[in-house]
Amino acid sequence: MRKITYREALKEALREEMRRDPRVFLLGEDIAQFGGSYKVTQGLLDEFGPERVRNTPISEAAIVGAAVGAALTGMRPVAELMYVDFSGIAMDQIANQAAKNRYMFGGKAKVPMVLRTQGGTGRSSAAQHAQSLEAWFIHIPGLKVVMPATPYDAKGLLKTAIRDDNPVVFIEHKLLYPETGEVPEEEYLVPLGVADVKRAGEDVTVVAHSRMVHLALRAADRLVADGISCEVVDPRTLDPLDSAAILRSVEKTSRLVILQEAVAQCSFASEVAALVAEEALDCLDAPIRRVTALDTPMPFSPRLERFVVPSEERLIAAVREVCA
Amino acid sequence: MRKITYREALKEALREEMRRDPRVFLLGEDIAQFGGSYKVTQGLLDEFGPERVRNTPISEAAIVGAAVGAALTGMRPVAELMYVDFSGIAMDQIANQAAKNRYMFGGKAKVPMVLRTQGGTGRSSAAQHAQSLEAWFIHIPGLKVVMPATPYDAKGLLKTAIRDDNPVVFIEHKLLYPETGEVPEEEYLVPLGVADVKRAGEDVTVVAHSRMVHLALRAADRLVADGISCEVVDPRTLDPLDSAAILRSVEKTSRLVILQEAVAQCSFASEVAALVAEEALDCLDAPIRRVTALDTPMPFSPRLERFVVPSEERLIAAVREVCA
Amino acid sequence: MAAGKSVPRARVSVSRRATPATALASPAETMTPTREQALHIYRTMLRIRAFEEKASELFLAGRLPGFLHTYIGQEAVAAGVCVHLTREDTITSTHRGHGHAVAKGARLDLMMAELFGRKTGYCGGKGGSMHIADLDLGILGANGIVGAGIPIAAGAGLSARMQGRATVTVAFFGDGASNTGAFHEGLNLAAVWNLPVVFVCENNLYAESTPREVHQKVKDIATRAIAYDIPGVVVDGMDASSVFAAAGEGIRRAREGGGPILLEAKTYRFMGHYVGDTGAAYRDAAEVERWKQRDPIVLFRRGLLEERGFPEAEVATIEAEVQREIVEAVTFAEESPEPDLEDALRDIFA
Amino acid sequence: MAAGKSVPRARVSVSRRATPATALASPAETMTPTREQALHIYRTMLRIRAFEEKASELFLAGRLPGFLHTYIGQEAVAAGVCVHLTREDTITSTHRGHGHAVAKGARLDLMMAELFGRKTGYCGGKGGSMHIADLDLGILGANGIVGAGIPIAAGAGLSARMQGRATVTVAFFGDGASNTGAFHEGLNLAAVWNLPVVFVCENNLYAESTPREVHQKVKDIATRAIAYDIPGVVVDGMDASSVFAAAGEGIRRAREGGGPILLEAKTYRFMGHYVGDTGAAYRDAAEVERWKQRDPIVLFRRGLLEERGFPEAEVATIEAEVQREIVEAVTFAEESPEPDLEDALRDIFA
Ligand SMILES: Cc1ncc(C[n+]2csc(CCOP(=O)(O)OP(=O)(O)O)c2C)c(N)n1
Ligand SMILES: Cc1ncc(C[n+]2csc(CCOP(=O)(O)OP(=O)(O)O)c2C)c(N)n1
Ligand SMILES: [Mg+2]
Ligand SMILES: [Mg+2]
Repeated sequence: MRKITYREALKEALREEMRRDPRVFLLGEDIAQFGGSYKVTQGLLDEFGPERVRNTPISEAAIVGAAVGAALTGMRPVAELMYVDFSGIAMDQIANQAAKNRYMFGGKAKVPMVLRTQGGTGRSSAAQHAQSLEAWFIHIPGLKVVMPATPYDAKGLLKTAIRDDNPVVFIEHKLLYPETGEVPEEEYLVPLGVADVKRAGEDVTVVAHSRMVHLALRAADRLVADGISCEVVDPRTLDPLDSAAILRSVEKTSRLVILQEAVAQCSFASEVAALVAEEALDCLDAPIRRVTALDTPMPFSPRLERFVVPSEERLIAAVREVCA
Repeated sequence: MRKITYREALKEALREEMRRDPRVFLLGEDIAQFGGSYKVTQGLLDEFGPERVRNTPISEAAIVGAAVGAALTGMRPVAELMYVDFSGIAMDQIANQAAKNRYMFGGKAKVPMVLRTQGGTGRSSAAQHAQSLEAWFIHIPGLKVVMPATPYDAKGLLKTAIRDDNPVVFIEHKLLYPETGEVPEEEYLVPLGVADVKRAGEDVTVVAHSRMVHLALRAADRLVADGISCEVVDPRTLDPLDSAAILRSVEKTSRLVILQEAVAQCSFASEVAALVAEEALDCLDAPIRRVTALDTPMPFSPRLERFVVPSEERLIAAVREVCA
Repeated sequence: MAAGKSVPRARVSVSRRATPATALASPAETMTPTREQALHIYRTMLRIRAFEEKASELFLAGRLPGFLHTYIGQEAVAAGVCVHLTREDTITSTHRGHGHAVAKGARLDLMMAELFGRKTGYCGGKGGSMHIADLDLGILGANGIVGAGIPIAAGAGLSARMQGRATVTVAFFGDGASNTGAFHEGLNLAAVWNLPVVFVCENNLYAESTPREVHQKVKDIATRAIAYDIPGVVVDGMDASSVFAAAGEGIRRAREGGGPILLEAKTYRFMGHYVGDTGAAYRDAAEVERWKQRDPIVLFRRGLLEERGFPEAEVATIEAEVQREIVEAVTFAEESPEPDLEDALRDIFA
Repeated sequence: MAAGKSVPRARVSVSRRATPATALASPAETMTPTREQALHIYRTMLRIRAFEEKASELFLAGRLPGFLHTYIGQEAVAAGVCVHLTREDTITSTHRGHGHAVAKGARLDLMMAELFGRKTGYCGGKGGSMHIADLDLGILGANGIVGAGIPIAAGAGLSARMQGRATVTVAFFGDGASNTGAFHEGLNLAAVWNLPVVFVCENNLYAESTPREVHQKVKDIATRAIAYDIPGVVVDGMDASSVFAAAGEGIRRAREGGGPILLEAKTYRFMGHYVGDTGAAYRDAAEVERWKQRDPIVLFRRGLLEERGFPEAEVATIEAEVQREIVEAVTFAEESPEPDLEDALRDIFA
């Protein structure tokens, strides 16, 4: 199968959905002629013109608010926040408007919008440009949250997100854009709410999403030498969460390590740990382990950033510990 | 000992700290002659004047931003957000500025400010005025998060928060303001990061905070009839969390139920569950249970609100289940 | 070496009339409500007033949950603006939203049922006073967050543009809301994209307890239009005819592609910020009295009878009809069932 | 029935000179930099330029982590403003903050070490280019969030007022930042509280790739001052002397209790948005060339020599000193240790 980058895969998803449905349009900062900070939208202006690829002022609250208003009235906006770190500015529109309008209005409204953004570490972007804030969105009922790890998932999930009739927060990873992977030529969709077992294994379940999936897969390779067989479960959609897939895996392996780039407290990793402690405690042969960023803002220095962010070594140590 | 209301206790804390330290001042919407939406600041304008009890425009980002700027330059602001639900507007200033300035600046700054706000359900305030968003703040390194349940704790913790050299998010509960409790005449402080066992027990640990402490205590009374002895642990400070106190209790009781008004996903309850699943899994004789709001925006109808919010009945059922 | 030059007057886009005269039909044609429009405005104002008075009474009697912000005193604004709107046009509203909904055509029975938290209410009892919406009528929702409707209105205007509809969106909001970041971002976006949005600022001189001069220095909020290079217009918000004329110009202009305007209506809420607040802590009784002398309903009724010569009987019929409608609305609400518990779990996702 | 009246010019607070002439000493006294001030401005501009050129070179050579936004082309603004500030005065800055820090007195070696992520850097390697701060020098921090420094500046101004200090705060930000909610809320708050804050908008015509006319309609950002009823002033940001004069008036006015102003400096960044961006995707080479013809350093140097008759040697000495300082700064940075791993866990809480 052909291989394309995560960036290309995302762009294909946007392009195909824009061709398919004239209601789909893009808005965000520097997404038009500049093609976006990470160049995902490059070239789309040429094909779709400035009405459907709209550069905005630096007004994150208005970007999301306008998307909500457009979604309520028959359009299907894909809004971009350049960094997930900027969502603090738009959080009211995301959490109080997009997420709640349908419910507050007794089901009489739909808010079919996607909020594309990117997060994560690895480029020495420091504390305000390298966060992993998915927990904020997962915590709000009414939002779906998607974080793809591969080009295949990125394309298939983004297409599904655009067709979904609800607000979907779609968080890409800044280090993944140049990564390549197999993506079919023909059209496909990846459903929301369905996890993917990225590697089957017997001894321990590693739940990881976004960039951490790759780290988990590399660690799993190395752990073979220890005689440890890791199952890597990528939820892909963090909300709705495919709890069944996680529980199924833990029932098989009896051991759980959760790996994420976000800090631990009140995070997705906490949620998965809680889920398993509620639903499958009896299956566990060892304490659950969370391997997360250390509990600090993200430092600038590459040396410190590497120290704070989960590493293969830390994951391997945790896996060895639960398998001991 | 004399009994005063939670509201009075908070006001005493503000008054005493403003008398003690001229750098302490208040800013927020309608806090001056109007005394605040829940009347906590009523009367303070008379004593301290408009320079220290400052009514602001409806500008939540600027309220918090101005507090950050004042804190960086030698003042000790106590800013008020009328509802925690409005923090989405100020989230950048809270999470990217207040929380991170010290760290980003290599320890050369201090941001001694308190962000007072209130949350919770019980008044049919609907989806945008009844949230419990503590998880958002706990998730951000650099913030402390306090949620008092009693007048005693409210006063002692608020005084400590004001003297703390860091940003503290102090979340009151809208239903607790008229509740009374014992509060000494003489000055006292309650330290941050120290849980309080609100009721000692043997069979099951119930971790609850804010209004839910009272619900847990009532349920514990009723559960005596079942022969179940509940230990109710109130962390009071959710960040930094007194993990040791929780673990100590679970080691004793071997059973854990976590009760909160917030929804479950990526919440404080998830965090406590994860903590115990990591640190004390071997002690557990039963699965952990989270008793939380149902996974919906908060409905307006009192009947539906009561249904969505945790009830004594739901807590009792969960306790019985883990003790079965 | 010269000091920085002040922004010269010539380069400042001073607020101007909503419409360059040439872009529209003659003012005479648009400025005066037709007979039908006048009666509609009057009925709308009465419906709002009656609804709010009844709701307040019910609330004070402990019959309604939550809290209520009434629109009493401001009726001329919603009525004078919305009479220009078609069903397809859209509005965004506020915590003080009953008047906007009524003026945009909402049914009083469904609104009342919502205030009671009943299953038959506009939101099935899940929204309450602050979240009444009817997408079919273009009511994109009241809003509990001050200012939040403003960017949403821009988005609705964008939809209209992109879908090639000649509809307009009206964003209602208060003087207090004009200090929110959402106001600034929303107006700027609508301006640069030349969207068909009419921003109606109801300046009732207070944001909760805070007098306007404490929360902003600018005398007329309409001057803030200059910051976006769009027209800013001030109108007497107690006079439905003035509102009618100014809003008519602005809406027509927006509909024809002329872009957004900021219309400031000087008005006053006769009651407290919410039902239960007397307002005595921050407003002077004499001030309230002065404004009540200009009750928009009384003024407009006088105009109908004295200036336009409507027969008293015609006006009285409307009044009676509205009274009946209110009684029926309350009965409907009271007789409606509570929502089912499972309703709480519905409508989170489409 | 009259249509809504446009906001009459008379009631609009049109932007005006920063200072009512009476409130200040004679313009002559304040408007021209003294000899010492002129040399300071020149040295500051050179230090900024040299720092940025060296940093860009290092970055392109792969020696610096993260990303960099350089201030090249805009030096006259920071230099012309900050020469009026005492050590106790404070500033807030932006992602493009090196120039502001240098102008407020930051040490180049500590800045360079921070860009390298070293332990000796201003933030111990934890902040990097976008977060340089020195509280002792009143530098309240660069900021990765566009617009976020603006309300923080209001808070710093409030401190000064409440502590009875006669200090001022300068908030630097760009044209793009003037569309953020934080701008609106921050300026409004400073205006209603009459705070000693000078808001300096560096209008370099672009927000990243977005030309100013795409992100706002207003021609002069200074006109937005009208929305807060404070003075708005436009100045030639390529001419340090003009900046000096206008900023001097505004700062003095603020210091004396006259309240905030909005000072817009028309300027240009000579390089891309960040080091690595050529700008070619959105800027025309001819436009860039035209602005480079007005290089603020060249212009000011010419003024020093030709108009004010400074000896060439004096100017050249400064240039040599700055070159030396840069070399030393790089050496310092390169020789500095990396932070210790445990440093990552420090400084979260005081
Ligand atoms: C963002 C936000 N801040 C504060 C509030 C609390 N609040 C509700 S109404 C109100 C005053 C609004 O004033 P204005 O915009 O003038 O509208 P009015 O009530 O006068 O109609 C405030 C502060 C809120 N709901 N949302
Ligand atoms: C709130 C926010 N939105 C977007 C960005 C990404 N960003 C960084 S700089 C910039 C452009 C800023 O433009 P302007 O304010 O004119 O400053 P300039 O770069 O021209 O100095 C943008 C969009 C950001 N850092 N913060
Ligand atoms: Mg008002
Ligand atoms: Mg710019």
